[in-house]
Amino acid sequence: MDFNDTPEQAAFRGEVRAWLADNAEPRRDRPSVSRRLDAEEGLILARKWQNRKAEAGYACRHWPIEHGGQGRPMIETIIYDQEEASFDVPTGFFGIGLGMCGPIMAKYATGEQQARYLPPMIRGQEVWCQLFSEPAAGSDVAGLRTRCHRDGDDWVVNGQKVWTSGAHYSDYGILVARHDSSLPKHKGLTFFFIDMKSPGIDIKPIKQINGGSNFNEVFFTNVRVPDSQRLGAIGEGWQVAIATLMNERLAVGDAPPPDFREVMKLAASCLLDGRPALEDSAVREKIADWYVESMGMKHTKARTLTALSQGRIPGPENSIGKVVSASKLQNVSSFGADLMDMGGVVTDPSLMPASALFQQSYLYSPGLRIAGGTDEILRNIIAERVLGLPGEIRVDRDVPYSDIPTGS
Amino acid sequence: MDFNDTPEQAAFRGEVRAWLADNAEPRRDRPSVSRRLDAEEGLILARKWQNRKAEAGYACRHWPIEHGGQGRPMIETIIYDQEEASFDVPTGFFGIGLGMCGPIMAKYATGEQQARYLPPMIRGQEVWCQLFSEPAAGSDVAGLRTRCHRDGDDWVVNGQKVWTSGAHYSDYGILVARHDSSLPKHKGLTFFFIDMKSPGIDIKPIKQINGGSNFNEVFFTNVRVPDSQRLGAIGEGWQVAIATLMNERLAVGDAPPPDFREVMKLAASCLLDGRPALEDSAVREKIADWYVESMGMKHTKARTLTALSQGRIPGPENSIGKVVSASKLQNVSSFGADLMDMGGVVTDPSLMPASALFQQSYLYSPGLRIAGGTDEILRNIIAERVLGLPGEIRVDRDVPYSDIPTGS
Amino acid sequence: MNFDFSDAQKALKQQTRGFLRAACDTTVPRRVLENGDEPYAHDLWRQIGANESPGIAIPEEYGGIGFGYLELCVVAEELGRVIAPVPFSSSVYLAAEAVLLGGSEEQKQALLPKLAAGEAIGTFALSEGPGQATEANLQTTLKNGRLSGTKVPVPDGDVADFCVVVARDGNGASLAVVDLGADGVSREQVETLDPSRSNARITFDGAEAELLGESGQGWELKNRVFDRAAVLFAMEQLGGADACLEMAIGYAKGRYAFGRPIGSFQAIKHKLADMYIKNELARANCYYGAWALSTDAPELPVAAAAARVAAIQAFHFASKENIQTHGGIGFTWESDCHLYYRRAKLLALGIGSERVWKDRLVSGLQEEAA
Amino acid sequence: MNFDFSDAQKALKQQTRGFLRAACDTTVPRRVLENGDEPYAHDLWRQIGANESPGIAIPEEYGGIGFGYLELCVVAEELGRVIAPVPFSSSVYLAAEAVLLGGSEEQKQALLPKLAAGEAIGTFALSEGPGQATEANLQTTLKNGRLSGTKVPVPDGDVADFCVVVARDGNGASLAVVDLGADGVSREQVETLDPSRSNARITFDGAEAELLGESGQGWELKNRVFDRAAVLFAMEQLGGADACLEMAIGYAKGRYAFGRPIGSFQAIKHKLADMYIKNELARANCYYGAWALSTDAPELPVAAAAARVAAIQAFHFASKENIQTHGGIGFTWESDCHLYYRRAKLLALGIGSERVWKDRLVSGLQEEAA
Repeated sequence: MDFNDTPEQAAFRGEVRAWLADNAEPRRDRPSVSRRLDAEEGLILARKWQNRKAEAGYACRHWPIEHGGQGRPMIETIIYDQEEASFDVPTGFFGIGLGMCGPIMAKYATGEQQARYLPPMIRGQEVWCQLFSEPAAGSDVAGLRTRCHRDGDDWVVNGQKVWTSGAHYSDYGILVARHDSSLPKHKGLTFFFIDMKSPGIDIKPIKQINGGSNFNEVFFTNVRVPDSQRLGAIGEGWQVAIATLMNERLAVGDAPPPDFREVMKLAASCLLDGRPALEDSAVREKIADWYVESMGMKHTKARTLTALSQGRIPGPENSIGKVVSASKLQNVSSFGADLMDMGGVVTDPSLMPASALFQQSYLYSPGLRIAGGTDEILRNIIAERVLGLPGEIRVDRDVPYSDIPTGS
Repeated sequence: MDFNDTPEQAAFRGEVRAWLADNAEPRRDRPSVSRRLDAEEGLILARKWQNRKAEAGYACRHWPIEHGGQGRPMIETIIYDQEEASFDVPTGFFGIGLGMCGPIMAKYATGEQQARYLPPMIRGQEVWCQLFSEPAAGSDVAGLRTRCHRDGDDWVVNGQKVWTSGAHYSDYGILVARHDSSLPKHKGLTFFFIDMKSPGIDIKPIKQINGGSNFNEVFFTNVRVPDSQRLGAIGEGWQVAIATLMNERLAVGDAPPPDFREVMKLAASCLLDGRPALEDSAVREKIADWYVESMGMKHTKARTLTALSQGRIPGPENSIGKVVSASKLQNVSSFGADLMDMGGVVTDPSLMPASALFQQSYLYSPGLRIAGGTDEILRNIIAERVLGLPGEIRVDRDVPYSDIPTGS
Repeated sequence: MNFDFSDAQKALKQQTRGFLRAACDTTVPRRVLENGDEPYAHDLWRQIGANESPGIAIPEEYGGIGFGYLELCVVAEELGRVIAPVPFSSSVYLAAEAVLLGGSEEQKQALLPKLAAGEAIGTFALSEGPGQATEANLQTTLKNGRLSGTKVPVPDGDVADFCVVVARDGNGASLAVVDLGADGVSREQVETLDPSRSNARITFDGAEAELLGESGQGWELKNRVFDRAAVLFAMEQLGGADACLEMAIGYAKGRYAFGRPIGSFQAIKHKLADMYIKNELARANCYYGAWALSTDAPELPVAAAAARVAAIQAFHFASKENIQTHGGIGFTWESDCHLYYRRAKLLALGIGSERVWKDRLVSGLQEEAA
Repeated sequence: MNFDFSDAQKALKQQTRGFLRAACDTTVPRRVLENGDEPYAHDLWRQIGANESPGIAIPEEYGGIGFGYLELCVVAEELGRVIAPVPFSSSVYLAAEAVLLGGSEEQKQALLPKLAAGEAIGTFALSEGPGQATEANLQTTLKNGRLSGTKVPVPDGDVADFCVVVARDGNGASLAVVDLGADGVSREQVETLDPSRSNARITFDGAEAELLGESGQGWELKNRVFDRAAVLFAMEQLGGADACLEMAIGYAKGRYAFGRPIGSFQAIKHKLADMYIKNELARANCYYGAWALSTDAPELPVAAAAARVAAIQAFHFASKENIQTHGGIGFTWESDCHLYYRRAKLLALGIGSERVWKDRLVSGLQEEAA
């Protein structure tokens, strides 16, 4: 057990560090470049940075050479990402494409399609999004209603998707739709990739409870998709979607701050009953709880990385990450605001500790407990897939989709 | 809104107080008489006390005169109980009889049977128990396996019950058994009262995790019960059982100490980091939480009593009592032991604060979260019966009992 | 034993609920939330004034209708249920109570009738920024009848006519009344988690102010005002928590996933059962607090703290788990879930955080035991 | 990055697990629990000694096999999984570590070989009754090589051959080694929540004792011993928590209610998912603690505290919710659930409660930040 690189890994890390030092600014104690810029400017810079990385051979280094990668072990991609995290570089637009769409294209698209689409994806030239969730199909993804029917060499898509991040700036998307409502719900689905500039696609941003708009609704009206852009067989859409969601779960990042560190900083500068809040035992107990959770997740990730770096398949332990971090973020945020007592409601950054980070995340954190699988769905997954407990009684299997109760 | 008695209630309370002062010892700061005596001696004294109460007209005062009561409003029984609680009198043997069996006899038995059985029950001359739970039918009471079949004027019972408190000193019991396994589970049950001295009844105490034995297993081998002791129609057993369980839920008493009071006392006498633990903010927050829960339940009960004293039917608010108090007891116990730090594991009463009450209840409290409805079942009941949420998907309805999966 | 509201109080509750259901559906707080130029719902506030609700517990001799505090509790619960975007709490629970408890006869005569009629808005200023305000760390000073310092956030401070300010003078902490239109007062709206209730940053630069109560007794007086306000805040929180539970139940019954209503899944069922449990614990503590408030019982400090703590916990839990029950929809601006989530935090911190009230609760228990 | 045990360590784990599965099923702790005359499982302890497990991390020069602490962690986890009723933790995590850290060469030579072989049992005495022991409130004194005072509970104090005692002398707190068979020592078993591990009350009445480490440095030395022991206790707790999860899963799959396995109900599913989550968080913190212990890293105090806190929480939760998952059966003496519930509390308090370790954790973070 050690935390050191192998000599080869150490050499690679050194190389990466040097390249980053030459090409990027170190992170400083101020909002990151992605937070300083609006989305449009951010995207321009992020494309440039992604392209520079790709040219230097650091983007998706573990992808095969024919897909635009370097065919190197996964651990080198991870080492690159670890090092990049210390630099203030514009990111955040390509995660879904590289984390979910790319791998699914690599598995299901033709060689020709892979050669056409994957390299521009790696270089940030084309942005991808994912079109699964629907207003009536959130946790129950397979309950989706968006229809598609065959018309000559094309499919025609009608319906609505929701919670699509980046739809408005995406070039392509992956989509799952229902081709036959008379089949059981999991069997009537077919999977495509789709040109987001196709006629009949209408995109509307969703305003979130914190006022931001990270997601969109996407409406499809007679949108034509060539059959050649089908991924997997007709009726195999659920299997493809599930493979994609598995990639999503691996790709889920850390929750953003605040965490125990920010609480410590706040508590050191805040008085409770005339003493620094950091001396207060109730505050200390909370900090300890969050430290244990935070480090628990960090070291769990280290176990996963160890497996990856040894070429083994990681265990199921990573599945706990989001369910722990999302609630933690909400609790930390609420606690931070409480520590500021009556003043804790103010959101003006110029008046508040940590530029009102706790207040912002109080409003943002509820979304993290829902997006990418609710707390409840994730606990189901842990119980069924990791612990092997029996599934729920299902009333929506083995009956035609059109016969499943919907309450409306 | 006031906490005063009506003049009539005040007069009655005064009368009760005077009678108790003449007939009983006030409670003192030592283990109660029930705790000082073994079960056998306790029962003898409890019978005497119950009889004395009954003769003075204070036992089950709200029962009809023909059943041995006084036909007075419920509130007088409650006032009596409130006042009795300040005295150290031997109790604890008649709760199930008077709380569950009596009301069900009053509803379903013949007038003759009521005249025969209810007055001795009130006077503590005959003790009753309840025979519902089975090894394979705990939360799922209706899943019970104990069989009965008709033989002439009798029924013959075979099977096993479990968690029967007081079976070994009971004279009679109420019993639900399955008369027809080919009917759906809720429809094949029939309800009886039964002489516990009948041949073929075998009683074995259950040793609990805390070493005590408050419950029994009861085995039935060809036990004969006259059909005249059937309560309700053949096949109506589930409805009778449900009516009984409703009475049980009203009868559920408060959790025993320790509560916030005992934690405060302990914290006042205990040091943490060199200061009295009661000055420690983490300790104070816990005390406040438990105070709020404790008073919340007390005042909720006051709402129920108000309804009863006005002759109204109480709302569903009482359903929260056990689910809150059982977990609280477990948490308080664990916390109390923790406050004693390394010394907190010792159970020798002579060495420990509060005579090791926290340690005893650490071992006892898990049972409270299970007996009389688990936390999980109680939350189901609140969700379905109080909040009106839809029931679980059921696979055990409308099929013959014998076809229901049992896993064995 | 009669631990319930009277029939007349229940009738008032029904009447208030009916009025507010019509006059203040969620489009009203949403309008104020979304519209920076409307710091509170003027039309609603006018109607509440016309109903004489602000004066419900103010004695008749000061222009109120002198019903009592149980009636005020009833109104508070209903205002909380609809998260009414009006300066009721500042004006009635804080300013009027401070004047009633600490004011001279002259001050009462001058200020209470206007508050009772809803013609003037009063408020109360303690906080001086992020962090717990204590008697020791007060920066705002009162010298020779002049107030200097900055208070933030002051609820409704941008729209109030006058403010009771906690300040330090030669004798310790004192309360002072200041006309917010006077010279030496500058104020600006400050953004908070819940823009459906406006808050201000007020700077006093030698503004003329008048002592309320005795000099040096301000902290104790503030505590008494806050004890009383705590019960009323708790009633509002209870109403809000009940509204969240109701929303969550409605959604859980109507939303289907996997071919069944999501309310048939135990994860949702037990979540809502937990909400119900917390709400009932809060209700019981709130009613007891209401009794203690209405009778000015010696139990008030502990009862108020218990009501406040239980209500903070209930509304916090209900508002966040209501979003969770709604899933993605609950995270959208269009859904009403966030209106309650915001209000829950605003009310939770308004007169001091859960932590402060827990401490006050245990201190009260210690005094009772001593 | 290699945050995993080596193949050899994994093999040791499998081998230890296999051995303990055969030698220590739950009838063994149950036997000790039920039998007051058998303070620990002699046969099992003999076999563990024969396997040289007590000496696994003791250097060869002192009679151990000198593998290292990762290997000891592996053994600890497996002993915890089977809640082994033997004095391993007292003898190995506490006594041996104290001698290794604080002992003179002579003391090491005298004591360690016997501990390594399992021929002698050592223990460590800090607690003097209910309540937190601090340097300031120690009552046991060491004067002129004579020990006086009462220690309770002392784990395995009734069967140990010698004991390291924290006592006060002229220079503050010091550690002293005392032969428990010597004059002036009286001891008796004391009942605890977990009779499958025996504890004693020991009274020293001028018993002859020898300083271990420097006079006045005892508290600091005790802290260092406890930091190291914390990781090993945590590994035992992790093993116990995993065993509870496994029991609960097994029961939830096999027990039917309402015509379905109870494990198909979300209330049970989510309970067990929460158990798994806590266990994984504990595992990650424990492994990190193991690394810090094995490398004597400067991170040890914080890493050990984090492992200890996470493991206390995991075992506590798993042991109590395992009972709950079992329902009525879980509350019976015959069920094994209570063996774990008892052990969870014993280990949780053994070297100081969660609270004490949380405080140490945050103090460590403050030092790191300073």
